[in-house]
Amino acid sequence: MERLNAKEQEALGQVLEAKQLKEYLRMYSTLTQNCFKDCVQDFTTNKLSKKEGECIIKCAEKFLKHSERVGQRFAEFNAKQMSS
Amino acid sequence: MERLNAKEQEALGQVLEAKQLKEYLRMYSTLTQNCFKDCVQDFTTNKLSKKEGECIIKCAEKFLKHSERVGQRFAEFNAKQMSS
Amino acid sequence: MERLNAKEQEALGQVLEAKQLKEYLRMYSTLTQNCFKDCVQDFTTNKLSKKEGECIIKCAEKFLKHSERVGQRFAEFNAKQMSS
Amino acid sequence: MSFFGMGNNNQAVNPQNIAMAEQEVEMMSDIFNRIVRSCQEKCINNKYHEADLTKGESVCIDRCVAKYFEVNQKLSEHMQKRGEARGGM
Amino acid sequence: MSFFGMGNNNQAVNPQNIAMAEQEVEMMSDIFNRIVRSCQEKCINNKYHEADLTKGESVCIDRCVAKYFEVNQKLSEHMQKRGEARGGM
Amino acid sequence: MSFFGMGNNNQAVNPQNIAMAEQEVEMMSDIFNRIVRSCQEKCINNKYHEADLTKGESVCIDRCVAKYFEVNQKLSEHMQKRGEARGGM
Repeated sequence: MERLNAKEQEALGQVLEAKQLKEYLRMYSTLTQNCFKDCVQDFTTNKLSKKEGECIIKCAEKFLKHSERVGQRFAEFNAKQMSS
Repeated sequence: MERLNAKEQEALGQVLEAKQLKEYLRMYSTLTQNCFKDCVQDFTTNKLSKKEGECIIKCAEKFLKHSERVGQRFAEFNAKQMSS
Repeated sequence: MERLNAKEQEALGQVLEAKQLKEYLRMYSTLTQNCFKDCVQDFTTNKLSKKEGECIIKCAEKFLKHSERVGQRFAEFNAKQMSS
Repeated sequence: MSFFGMGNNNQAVNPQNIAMAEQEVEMMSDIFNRIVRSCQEKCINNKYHEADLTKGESVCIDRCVAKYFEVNQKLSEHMQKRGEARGGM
Repeated sequence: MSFFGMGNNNQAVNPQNIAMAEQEVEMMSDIFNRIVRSCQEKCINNKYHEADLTKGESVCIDRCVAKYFEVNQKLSEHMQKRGEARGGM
Repeated sequence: MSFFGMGNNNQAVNPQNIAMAEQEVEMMSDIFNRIVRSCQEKCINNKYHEADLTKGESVCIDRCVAKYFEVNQKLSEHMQKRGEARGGM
């Protein structure tokens, strides 16, 4: 990345901002699909039960914390790679 | 969508037509892969058995009907969202 | 493809070269993910065991040979389709 | 562009509008595909004894789609609250 | 275009031709990747006792690819019949 | 290029540079997503008794990420050796 000049970095920044939004939406959709899969098992009704609703929130929280932790380790690893 | 003017809607229409074809092809490929997975288990021969062939057709029909039904519920839900 | 003129074939060639690199990277990432899934089961340590490391290499080799064999059958089939 | 358009410039094509509408359509189509997949796993027996949806499968699909939307809504609210609590996206 | 091309216009690059050829290649590559995945599931033992394909795995792959193409063909015909019965795609 | 740029040429935008940087970011993001998915399968109990990561899950994630990178490194070297042995990619 350090090969880019200031103007190129600016141009790249704009491209990445759009990408980041897309990534966020993709992450959110995956989260929804996974938590639905793991938490919703009862189709004798068309409303979420209290238990299912709680499971969904815990599942989402756990997934987000998992992603954050992976992100930290990932960043550390890349920093180490760069400096070596 | 209602924010687009007539010319923009026309331009969008052309973009969507290409997208729709792509979506159809993707759906067809997924269908093939899923039905292959569920129906073909015997690799002592390189020809589909009669039973496997029947399973493939039933699988495809069921998947298409499933998609259509999801599509109907999906459209109803979006219509309700718009009007609320 | 034979409908393209010489200049078009050249332009297509450039597009495909970029695509091929992308395909190679995607294949490599899938390979890594699959072999990690099948070979790494022990998380009481953060280093690969000797057995896990050997499994990874065998897994990669087997996957590559599998892909090549599928590729050969695929090419034969397409050649047959073209000539019929 | 108003020079060529002579007054009907509100009929000019703004590529950004197209791109945004395109992204909206893409997102809808992504959600739709995920619901199809999810509800297939939950409701469709993969033995394929018959080509038609059974009564049980049909009812299951309707409820599954409704519940998927409810989960989507619940998580959308949760993510928003979470974002606000952290002061940002 | 023949005006500018002056006779060699059969050597002009039509972007639409490129796009169509590109899509054709993409479709082939998509099918190829799906066959690789499907036949890996069906034929390859995921214990990886050896780096080479066993005789059994090799034979299984050949039959698996042949059957996948047969399924593809069967479904392509079915979809076409279905489309015609409904009067259009 | 320094001839035409006359001093500020280091501030021109080369689209190819952008495209390459973009591809690099895409690849990083693809690897990241695969690690998230892989380590979720390996480390996260899908019963969701609590919203926080347990101590056991946290430790497992750290080791899982480290091992994923080691596998990635090992395979990258293996592919390179394989490519050289065959004389080209």
